[in-house]
Amino acid sequence: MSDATETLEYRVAIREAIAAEMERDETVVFFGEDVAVAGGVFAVTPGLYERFGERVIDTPISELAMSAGAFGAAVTGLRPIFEIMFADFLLLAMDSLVNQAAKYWYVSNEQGSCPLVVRAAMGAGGNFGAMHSQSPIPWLQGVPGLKVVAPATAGDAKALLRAAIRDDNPVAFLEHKRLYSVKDPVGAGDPEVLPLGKAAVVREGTDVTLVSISKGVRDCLRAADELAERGVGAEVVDVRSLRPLDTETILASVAKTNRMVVVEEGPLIGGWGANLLGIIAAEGLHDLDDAWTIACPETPIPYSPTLEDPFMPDEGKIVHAVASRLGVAAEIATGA
Amino acid sequence: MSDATETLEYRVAIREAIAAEMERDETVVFFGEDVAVAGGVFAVTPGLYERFGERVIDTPISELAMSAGAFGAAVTGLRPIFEIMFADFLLLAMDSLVNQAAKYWYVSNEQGSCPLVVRAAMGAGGNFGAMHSQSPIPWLQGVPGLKVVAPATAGDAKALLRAAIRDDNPVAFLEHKRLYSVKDPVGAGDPEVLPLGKAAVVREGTDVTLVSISKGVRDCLRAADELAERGVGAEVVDVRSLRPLDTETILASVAKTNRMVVVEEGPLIGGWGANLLGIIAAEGLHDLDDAWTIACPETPIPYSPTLEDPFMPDEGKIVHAVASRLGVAAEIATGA
Amino acid sequence: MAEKTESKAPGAEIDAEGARDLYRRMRLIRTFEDTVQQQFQKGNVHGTTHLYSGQEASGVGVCSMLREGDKVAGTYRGHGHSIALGVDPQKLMDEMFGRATGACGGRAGSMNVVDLEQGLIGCFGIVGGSIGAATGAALAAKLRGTGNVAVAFFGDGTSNQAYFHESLNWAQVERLPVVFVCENNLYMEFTPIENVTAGAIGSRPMAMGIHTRQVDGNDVFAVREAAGEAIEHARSGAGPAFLETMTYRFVGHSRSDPGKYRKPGELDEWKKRDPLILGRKALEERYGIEPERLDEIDADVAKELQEIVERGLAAPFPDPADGGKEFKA
Amino acid sequence: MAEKTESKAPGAEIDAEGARDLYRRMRLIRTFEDTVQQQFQKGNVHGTTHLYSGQEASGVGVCSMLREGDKVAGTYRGHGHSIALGVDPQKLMDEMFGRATGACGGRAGSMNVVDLEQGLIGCFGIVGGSIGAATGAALAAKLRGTGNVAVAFFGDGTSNQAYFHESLNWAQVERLPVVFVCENNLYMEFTPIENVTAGAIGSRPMAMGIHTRQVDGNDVFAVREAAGEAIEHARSGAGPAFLETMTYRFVGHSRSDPGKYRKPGELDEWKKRDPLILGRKALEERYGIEPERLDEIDADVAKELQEIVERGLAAPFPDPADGGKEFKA
Ligand SMILES: Cc1ncc(C[n+]2csc(CCOP(=O)(O)OP(=O)(O)O)c2C)c(N)n1
Ligand SMILES: Cc1ncc(C[n+]2csc(CCOP(=O)(O)OP(=O)(O)O)c2C)c(N)n1
Ligand SMILES: [Mg+2]
Ligand SMILES: [Mg+2]
Repeated sequence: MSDATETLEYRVAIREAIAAEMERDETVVFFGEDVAVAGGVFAVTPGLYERFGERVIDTPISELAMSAGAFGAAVTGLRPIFEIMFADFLLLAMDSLVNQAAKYWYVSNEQGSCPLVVRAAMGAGGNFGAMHSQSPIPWLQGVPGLKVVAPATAGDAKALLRAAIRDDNPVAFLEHKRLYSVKDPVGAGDPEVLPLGKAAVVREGTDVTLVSISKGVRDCLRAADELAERGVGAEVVDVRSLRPLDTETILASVAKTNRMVVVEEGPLIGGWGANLLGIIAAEGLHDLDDAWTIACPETPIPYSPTLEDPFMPDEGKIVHAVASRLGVAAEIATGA
Repeated sequence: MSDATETLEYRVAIREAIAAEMERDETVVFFGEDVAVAGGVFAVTPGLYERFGERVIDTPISELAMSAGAFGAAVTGLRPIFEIMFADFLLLAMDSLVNQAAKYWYVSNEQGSCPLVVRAAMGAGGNFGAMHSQSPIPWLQGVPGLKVVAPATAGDAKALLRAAIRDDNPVAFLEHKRLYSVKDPVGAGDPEVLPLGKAAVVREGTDVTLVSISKGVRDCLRAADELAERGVGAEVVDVRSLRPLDTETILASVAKTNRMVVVEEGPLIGGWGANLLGIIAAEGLHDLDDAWTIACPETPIPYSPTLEDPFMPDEGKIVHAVASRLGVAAEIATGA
Repeated sequence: MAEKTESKAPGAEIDAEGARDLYRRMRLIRTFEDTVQQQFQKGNVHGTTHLYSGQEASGVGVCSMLREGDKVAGTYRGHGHSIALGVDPQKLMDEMFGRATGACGGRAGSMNVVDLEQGLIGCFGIVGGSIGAATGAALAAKLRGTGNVAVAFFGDGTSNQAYFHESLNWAQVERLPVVFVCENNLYMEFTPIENVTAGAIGSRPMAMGIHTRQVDGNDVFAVREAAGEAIEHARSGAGPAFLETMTYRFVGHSRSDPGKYRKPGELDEWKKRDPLILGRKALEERYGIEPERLDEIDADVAKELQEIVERGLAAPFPDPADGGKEFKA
Repeated sequence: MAEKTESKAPGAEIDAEGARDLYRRMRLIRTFEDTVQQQFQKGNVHGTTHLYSGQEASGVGVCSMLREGDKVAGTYRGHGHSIALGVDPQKLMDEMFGRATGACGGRAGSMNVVDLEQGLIGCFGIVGGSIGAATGAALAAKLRGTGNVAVAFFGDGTSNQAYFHESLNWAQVERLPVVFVCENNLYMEFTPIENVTAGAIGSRPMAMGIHTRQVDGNDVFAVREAAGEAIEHARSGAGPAFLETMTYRFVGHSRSDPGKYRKPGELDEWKKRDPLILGRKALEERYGIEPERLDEIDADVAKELQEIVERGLAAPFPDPADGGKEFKA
């Protein structure tokens, strides 16, 4: 889609998105723990403080006050972006996000909107242990009024974050820790913003639809490569946003492939993967010949590499599951 | 099932369960805001303080400290029950519940368990407005290590709460505000405890399986009565617990009826209803002729009765949806 | 926010006209609350309500010192905060009645009223929410350089909660123009505040170096003066101020209240210090206003409320098709 | 918890043998942390680590005053808390290495170690978690009448967070036997604590009437004495105590740390007050222990760590079939 001429690092994409929107709109402000002078523990935001001064703020360790502060500022004329360092800490900020920010536009009878973005680093795979590795999507998705966006590529990260900042109501913007250092091709013709709530078919195929978000999309793409070698044409859909949810794109894909596999880094029970499958099944049941979810075991996330690696859904597991459920030759390489 | 000779009020069932377990096990303690001297804002716990003294404690408005205090006490020899007055306030307590309590048994490598119960009053239908009416299930269900139980009847409330208190790891016990004053038949032969994670077929039928939890089960039962008059035999399954999740009972029912309707008081996107449907579809796709979820609109919960009433899934909506989707005569009474 | 113009004066001195307005507004709140209570019993107000009766001087005194553009965050006990700030009582009553003409079209109800035109960024059903929100509004005021302040109302029991601590600290660190008004009515619901609170509430902001004062919350003139100073402190850029208004709730905590917790004689003692009685006394003594003139105000307000109820009960309910529509923003 | 028996004495006086043990334990922590750092760089320790180097006197001093049955909640910077309490350094290192022989079988990692046998109810990766957990453990101790106390370790930056405020208040209201140990190392990650904190930390517990003391956190004997008093206060039923140990972190906050935030010369100044240097000095001066004996301890500990690493690297990794099994309880 892009006439790619350069590559962009995911963390830099996020930084550039914030900078561009702060440049464009002086009501955009940014705060979080160690995000200003130090530039963030994931080195996402160096330089912003130097450039935008008091609009970039180092906060105390006060996740709830941050979230509430963003809410109060958002309903009185600012467009705050705040960072919850690890998405696991969102649990401390949820009351304000869910009970105040997400409900404001509706409960105020549309008198006031609440344009805030909460950014957080999510995901396992780095041996950070059970309280620094979670995906917060299951906690956040069932909250009407709170958009949930998680980009898979640097280009998407930039355009979706810019859209999130411009959005008039709260957006949880989730960045996978394992993606910060990936680089993706981008081009001058890329759109400045991408609409929130629009999924993307990132690879076409006719035999099975693989659906995921964030890092999972990249795993699906690699799995699709390998499945292609085995004669299975996998279509890959990046849902990009879990609220609003673009079921149309998925239904259209499923109507073509008749098989759907959702890949989620998180539990099956209470997860977004089976939820999506249930929503699709209710509308497209007779299009489906087979459908299932590849998720994590129903335990907290273990630390040791020998436990965490097999805990995660990955390319190998996707290939194996699809190939075996579709009856394709069994000798599947894992990892590769 | 019970040789019912008396009736029991739901709120009294809960009180009796706490009292019985406190009597049985002196490590059981109970605390919350205004639960002791005043007996709770929903009049669930009067008399416990008089009976058990310092084991029943009025706390400050400190949901997080309560949750963390319960955790710390649970891992050092007590079995705390604590009350979060409105389930909406669970958002303030979630860090400790999710990051500490739910993970303890696993992360400690099974050195220590964490036997705590958090009780909370959930649900809409009382015109309490958007921040005092939510179902917290979507926030809690995707947390491995945290059981989520929500009884539909007084008898179940008593036996499930007693089981929850005896359980060695954390249980969120959710009581629907609209049920506190219902009375159900109970009998001397009723079991003292019911296993957590076991669904119940509460009405048999052959044409469609209605699945719900808590108040929704009662709506389904009334809907089933009315559907029976229209010649539709609805089986009703009370899932009782959303983690652990008893898919077997539902799969068996669906294998019989070939149709599944999940009724959820909550949003479709990110809700437990579509999640369950997705889990069932992945295993029983070819048993299903039709399947969908009846949930709430994707907005916060409105206050005005003329808005809140149609917001809620109820008997009338279930009858209407099932009858029309099954092609049964269209003139369906709503409400009745 | 016409009624707040008189407070543009730097001090809290007020003329007879202004004093009469203060009294009228307190009476309006009291009669409004009595009316809500009656209408609740008749089934016209739904869910639950938390009345402000007895605490009127606190909200009226504070809000009378605010300026155009200042923001207020009230609580679930927010009818008083709303009316004190200038929210139309008709719109407020219609909201209680769940009508389309309500302040939030019937979507919010008693606990969650928003009226942005009046600077009411919200009433907060979640204890502590008002503190966090006002702190955010003050951040916006500071960064946008509006010269405005934000006020958070909250109760004594709220001082034990997360929002209180985190927001006070952040506000002081950033020197935000926010005034924290702790309405100490001695009880957290049914529990005496000292049973659940370690030390004096005011010592907490003081420990953070926040400008702190306690004031007789039943004397509207005293509140005005103290609030004026607190607001001035915040507005000047010196950082947040904390005002503890000592008051008492004359009615139940909410619609269902055993009421057994009050100490014997306590209610009667406080009723002697009813803000309306104190107000009348001051108006008569300090401004020479005759009791008859004040009776006229009372009668006038009573009539106003009667009409409000009539109009409110005749107003249309919201259309379910609106309330249930897809959440777009 | 054999090493803690000497502290059963009511006071903090200690004989030469005990003093040497304190020094040895501090050295054990320092060498352990140096080793973790090396092993991290070699890729044998995963994820991230937060080292305790420089703060040893705080944990060792406090834990040396505890009794059998007392409970401790440490932090993500918890290797020091763990070793101070008596956790087997082999098990701790094996946990860092992600081995089945680790304190938590490799499931927990650096930030979340639990060792119930030693009374370590957990190390808490979430800032503030230790405070809430220890408060709960103290509630259990009180209601069960065990006569035990619970200790929460946490950092200066944590004083701005919800758990801190809510738990301190509740603990004081209920007069719980808990000791809050705030290890003030002057920084919250990379931010000077004064930039994000209003007022002095100790004034916060004082505002709640909590027994509060500040102590030189690099002098293990001073910490012992102050901790002894704090623990005694809590154990006596008088309610919680708050101890602020003033100390300094010699290494980065975590594995990735720009380190640019330190004031010029600050690190060097503090290194002169290295708890190990101060400890050696005291042992030589007060107990007449010859430097050679202390060198022997150092060498001995170095050897111990070498063996720990060898054994740890030879230990088996956990079986994925275990780690990934259905969560049953
Ligand atoms: C977070 C939270 N916890 C509990 C409640 C229930 N609740 C409503 S009002 C109240 C008491 C508040 O006491 P106080 O702060 O003194 O205010 P008052 O009601 O006396 O005005 C409580 C516990 C709530 N709304 N929010
Ligand atoms: C709730 C929460 N917020 C943020 C973090 C990230 N974090 C880890 S350590 C730390 C700084 C803590 O500072 P302090 O309390 O002074 O302890 P120190 O690290 O200096 O020992 C932060 C912000 C966290 N672990 N938990
Ligand atoms: Mg009060
Ligand atoms: Mg520190």
